[in-house]
Amino acid sequence: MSLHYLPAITLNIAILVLLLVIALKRSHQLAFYITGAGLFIACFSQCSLLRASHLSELHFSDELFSFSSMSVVLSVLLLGILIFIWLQLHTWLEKHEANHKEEFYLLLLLAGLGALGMIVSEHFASFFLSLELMSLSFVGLIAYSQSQPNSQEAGIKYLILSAVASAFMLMGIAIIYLQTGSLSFQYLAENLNNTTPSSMLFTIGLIFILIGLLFKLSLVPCHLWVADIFEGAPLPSTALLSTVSKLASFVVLWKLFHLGNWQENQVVLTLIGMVAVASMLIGNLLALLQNSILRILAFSSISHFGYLLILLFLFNHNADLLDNPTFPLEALLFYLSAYLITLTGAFSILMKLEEEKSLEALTGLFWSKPLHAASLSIVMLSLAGIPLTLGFMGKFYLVTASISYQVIWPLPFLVIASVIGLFFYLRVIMVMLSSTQTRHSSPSTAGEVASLWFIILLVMSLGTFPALFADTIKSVVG
Amino acid sequence: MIELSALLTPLIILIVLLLAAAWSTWLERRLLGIWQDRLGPNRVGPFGLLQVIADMIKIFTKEDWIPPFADKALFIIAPMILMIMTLLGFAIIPFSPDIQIVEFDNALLFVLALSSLSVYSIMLAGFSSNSKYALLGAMRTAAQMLSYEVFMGLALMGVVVIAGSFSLNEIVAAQSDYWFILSQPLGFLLFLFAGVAESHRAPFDLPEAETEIVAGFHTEYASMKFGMFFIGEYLGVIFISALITTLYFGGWQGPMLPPIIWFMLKTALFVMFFILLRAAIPRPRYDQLMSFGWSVLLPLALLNLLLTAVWQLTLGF
Amino acid sequence: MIETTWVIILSFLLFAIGTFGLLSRRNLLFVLLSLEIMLNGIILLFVAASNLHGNNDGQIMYLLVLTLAASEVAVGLALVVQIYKQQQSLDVDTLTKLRG
Amino acid sequence: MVSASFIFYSFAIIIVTLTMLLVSHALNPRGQKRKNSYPYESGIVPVGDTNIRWNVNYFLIAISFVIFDIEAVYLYLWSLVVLETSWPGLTTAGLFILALFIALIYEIKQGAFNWGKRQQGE
Amino acid sequence: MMLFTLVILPLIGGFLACWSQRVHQDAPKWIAAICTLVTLAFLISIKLTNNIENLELWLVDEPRAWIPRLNITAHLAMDGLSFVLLLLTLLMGLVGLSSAWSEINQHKGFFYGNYLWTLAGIIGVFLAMDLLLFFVFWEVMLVPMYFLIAIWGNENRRYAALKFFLFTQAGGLLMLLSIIALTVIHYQQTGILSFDYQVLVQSPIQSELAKWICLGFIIAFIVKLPAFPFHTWLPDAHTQAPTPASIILAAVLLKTGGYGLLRFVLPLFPESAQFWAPLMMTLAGVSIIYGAIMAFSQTDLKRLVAYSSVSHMGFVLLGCFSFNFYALQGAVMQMLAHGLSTSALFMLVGLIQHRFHTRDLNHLGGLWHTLPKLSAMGLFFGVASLGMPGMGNFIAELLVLLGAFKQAPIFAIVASSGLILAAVYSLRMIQKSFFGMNLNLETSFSDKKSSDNSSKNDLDNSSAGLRAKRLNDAHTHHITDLSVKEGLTLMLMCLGLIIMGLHPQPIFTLVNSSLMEILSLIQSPLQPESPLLEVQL
Repeated sequence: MSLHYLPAITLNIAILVLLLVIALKRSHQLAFYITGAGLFIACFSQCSLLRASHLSELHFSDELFSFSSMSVVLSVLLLGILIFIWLQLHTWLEKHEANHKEEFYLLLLLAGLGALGMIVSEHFASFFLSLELMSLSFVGLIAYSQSQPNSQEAGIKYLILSAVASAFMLMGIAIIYLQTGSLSFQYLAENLNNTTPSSMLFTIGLIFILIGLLFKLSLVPCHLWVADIFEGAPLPSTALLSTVSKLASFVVLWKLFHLGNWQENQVVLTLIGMVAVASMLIGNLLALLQNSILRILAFSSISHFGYLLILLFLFNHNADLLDNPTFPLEALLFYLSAYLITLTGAFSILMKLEEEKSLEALTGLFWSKPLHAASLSIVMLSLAGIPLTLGFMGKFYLVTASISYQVIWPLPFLVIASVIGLFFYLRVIMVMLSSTQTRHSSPSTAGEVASLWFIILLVMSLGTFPALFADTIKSVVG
Repeated sequence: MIELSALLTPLIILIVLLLAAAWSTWLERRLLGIWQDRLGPNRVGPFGLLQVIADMIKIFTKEDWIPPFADKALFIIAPMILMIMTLLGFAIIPFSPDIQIVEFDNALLFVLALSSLSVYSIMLAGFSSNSKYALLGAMRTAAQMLSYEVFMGLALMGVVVIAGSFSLNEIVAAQSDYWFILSQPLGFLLFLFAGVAESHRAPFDLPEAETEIVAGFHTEYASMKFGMFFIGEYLGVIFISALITTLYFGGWQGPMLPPIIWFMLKTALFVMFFILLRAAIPRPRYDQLMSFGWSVLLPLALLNLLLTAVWQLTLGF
Repeated sequence: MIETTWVIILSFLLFAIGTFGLLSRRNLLFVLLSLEIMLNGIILLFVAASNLHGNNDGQIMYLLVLTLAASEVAVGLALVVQIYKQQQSLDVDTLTKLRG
Repeated sequence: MVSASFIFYSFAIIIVTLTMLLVSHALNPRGQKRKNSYPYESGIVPVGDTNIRWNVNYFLIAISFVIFDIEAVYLYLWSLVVLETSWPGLTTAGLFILALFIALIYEIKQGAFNWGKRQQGE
Repeated sequence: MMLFTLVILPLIGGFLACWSQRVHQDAPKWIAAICTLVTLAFLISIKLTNNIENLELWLVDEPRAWIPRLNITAHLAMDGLSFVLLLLTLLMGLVGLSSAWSEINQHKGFFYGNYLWTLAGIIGVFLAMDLLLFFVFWEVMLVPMYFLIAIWGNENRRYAALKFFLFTQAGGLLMLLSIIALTVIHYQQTGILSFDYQVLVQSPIQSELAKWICLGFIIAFIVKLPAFPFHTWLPDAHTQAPTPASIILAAVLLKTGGYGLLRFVLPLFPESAQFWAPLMMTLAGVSIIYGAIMAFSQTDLKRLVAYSSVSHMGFVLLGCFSFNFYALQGAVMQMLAHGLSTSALFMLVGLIQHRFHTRDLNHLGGLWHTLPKLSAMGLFFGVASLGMPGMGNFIAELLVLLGAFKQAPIFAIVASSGLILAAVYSLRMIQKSFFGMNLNLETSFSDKKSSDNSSKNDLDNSSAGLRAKRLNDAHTHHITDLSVKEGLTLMLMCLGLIIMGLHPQPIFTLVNSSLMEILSLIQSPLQPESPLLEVQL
């Protein structure tokens, strides 16, 4: 047992206490505070880990889990996102859910725990367990709303999707297990490097796992229904789904890719390449046609993860022009955190707006709620990758990494996709600009204003002065 | 070459079981009669012993009515499943050191699996009958059996913890010093409850009690197909009794008398206990039955398991 | 005993049947059933592989997958009941409120 | 494991049950005289379909069963190896059981096994 | 910090302007004006305290670490070229303000905020010496510009704004890729990781990729310029933008493209630039002719001016890729002169539109009678833009043609035919709008009135009182001529053009050293014999 397990233990305790409290005495306030306490303690313990010890001492692994400075940072990011969403949750639930508000926190914590586990998993068993913990909690989160009829439909769709994904992943795991007789990542990494090029069966196993992960990341051939789920689910669930779940899944994808000799596996590489290109283009093209801001975000997230897939090509690629072997990792971390921070911001802004689903509901927002509109615009620009925002720095890192590793071919697609992306990001802004009628709007509370300013400042300041952030990431990775 | 005894033993066991099941109907009626201060069947043969034969002839010659509205195949298969599952269960029971059909390492899991499978029989009977009483009865029975199965398994685990094995033979062997009823009184009680509910005997016979919903899942059954449900139920009672004997009362172990006699005696005692239960205890309400199971028996079963483990660990070292 | 190859083939077959059912069936309950069949195929493969390699990892995975199957069905059935209450149908094609 | 006697026994069971059915079928008087093509409903002409809505509690029971039974499976395994895993194993299992307890309390308090109060269904 | 102040002043001014609307409706425009003036004063004071045109080439702010991870610095520097363009920016900023003064009535705070931010971005572009910093400014100036067009523009503003943004953004992304590729290859060759212009310029990269990297830069810049195949955003953007934004767009924003070509493409890729030169010169020729022809066929005044810009900026492109001193001087001169003349024309069109609510040439005519002062100004700038000797435009075009002739005579000949076409469209414009019959001004008004209702523009003043007033104006022909402020502004611009035309020497002195530097980096075979020679003009 080491200090590394503290966050997970904290979350576990919080979950049990919360469950008990809900059973004995239903109180929204109480549930809110217990969740907050759990998340904060987990986050602080994780941060103190980062602070206290030397970075290289963070590495620790046992049979099922392995911790590194990278995983610690990712966990902090994850917990940060959870905390940020949690902060907005109380108001939102008060406004939108008539009864049974408390279980939402429970599911949130469970999903968080699952994601946390995925980030540090080092064994197919632990990975699978955490994944399912997360996915099943998400089904609950998505189907949560009873007032909203579409929510159940979205829930069942997500359930089937995630079940299919897990089935495929499991099949892949089983095939690999059949081939190698081990479920440990470490074992795979060690034994695949020095054996002959992987066999047919092994490749099939990898492809099965990939398909499963692609479902989780909703990348292109597996992207159906994603937008439906985004639209039907309650907003905080959508926010969690698109941040927490994707973060964890991508980390696993990266981890798997990092191990073994996938890089030499031409079939897998081709597959990923095709998926990356298709995701970039199709994600953004489909987003063009959407009329709901949530669907736009859903499809744009497809293409963002398409961009991220490019980075997978850089690992183990020898032609590094910058003599900096960890740079792709830095870029990955930077892009991932930039995107997730921005997206969390976007969702929390949407959570503050009453009519959030359709694009028309945002008409004239600039004049009725200037701060909301301004922050939403900045977030959109960040997603589009306009300079001085966090999103741009992410994209800059990504492009730099891929150019320095001479992986040029995806870049034209990236440019095309980005330009297509501009269309709909700007469309959101334009809708907010149109109609000068000043609608009556309820005054914002101080907390709301504060969090909006926080989003603006975070996105802008990290985008304008990324030095500190970049150095942190470098020290973590290097 | 297969030994003759390997074929003979099962055959004898099967015949004995069927006869025992048949005569336990007689036993029940006689005993109930005695406890209710009346005679019970006493006309056919000495003490009415041949009443069973008469009943059998009657049931065989009844109209073999398959309702036209029923799902025919399932309707016929359902009672077969019950019979087969219950009879299969006896395959793993060690009647005596040398009379046993098969020795499984995971015999207890086999028992649990069979009892789960027999739920199918009831569900299929209810569904295929296409009658409201039957369906209601089937739903109730299924819910009841499923519920009680959870803590039946958990209650059994107390024994497993002490014996360290799923094998019934080893469990019996482990009772050479003392019977597990002594170390597992709570587990025994739980298992008894669960057993009664599993074999849906009174007082837990609500799904098929005449005063509740006619005859439950076999409302539409007649002739031998009804007879199979009927015999299946008695077989179930004998099976649970045999299990209790094996798990908590030392199985075939006993002084002086040959093991098989000890086993039969103990089992017969529990069969009679079951009959006594029917005579003595009133039925609870269905919702009471269910919530009693989930909110009392399940926690108790978990607790029992935990306590047994603590007990075993403190004694084990 | 039965050769492992046959078990493996059977498990692949089960998986394929499940996948096919998933794609072709329109009733939600059958979709869930197909998923279970897929999972059963996987379970079989794990156990077979575990037997082949002589370690217990596969059997542990078997338990975990079993748990997954159970919880999936639990959640799925709850949703199916809800949806049936709403729509009086379990046809996947009627789940079209969220389209476009 | 699977001995010859077990296989023989299984076959014998099946044959016995089949025989019972066949014999009763052979001795069947086959009377088609009554108007017996309706399900039995205590002498009242049946109304409506059997495909009625079920009380949601049945589903809750089914779901609870699935969940608790699977969790019980973990305990089955543990109970086999209590001595081997010793106190750490006991602690873990204790925590597991604690979690189960809390979940059970939650479920009970939610009224999952509370059949009486619901009016709709059945 | 001097140069940083130049950027930061309008930036802060923008926030102040945004905020100040809460205090008073008119506060934003005063803040904007004061802010621009202060910045201008600061710029001039920098100029006076640091003698730029003297030997010292660069007035540099020490590079500050910005993203040390990749050795990206916040490095600003100013030389003569930058100074001239900055001067133009701020002066035109003032001109734009004067035209915004009464035209913008809605969301004033946000308008002036965006206006100042655009200026800040442009100033940054002209000062940035770090490639990434340059890129950041390059992109950042677009966002407020986008808002300016999308919120305060005319009827079709959204479409225009989007088109503008997408074109320039696509070009920008290509440039970003090129910048990174350039740095990476530079690192590979020299072992120095730097985004700094002055580092990169010392060792041009030798790589097969250089050509394509160069092309990335070129495309980004000629989209902004705009040259022929990428020009389509310009007419829309200019037409739909509010007049102040049009002025900024035409006078300054387009120049960033030319500046980029001069500053980055030529010195960083001497060989690749040579490689692409024929293509570019072809594009320049096509732009000149095509722009002119399109301008001739327009009836919308703003569109006409916009297309004339395409034609004029073609000269800049031609000049840049002629690789000799005359041509470069001409290109710079053309940028300045075009900035003045075109923005003046836009302002005039804006004034006309403000008075008659139409920009359609067919609905105008005989303005000379009603608005003599305005028409006179129109005549002057029209003539200036066709390249009448004595104005800055003439000198610029002459120099470009001179330089281009040395390099590639055919292109020079083709381009000079553009001059003739320029005369044709300018004169047509002058004739159709200012002279001729005062044809049914009244009917055009009622037409306009009805169409005004149908194609309702949110941002037009459509309150009942104002509409009544406007109708009243129309009936009594009570249309005021240029106000004193407007007249003064236009007069000053006239003066500027004339000075440029008659005495261009100070400007040349300012930019010569920079151009020499650029040329020496290209090491063109066509070295100028002596810089003093040309100055005889």
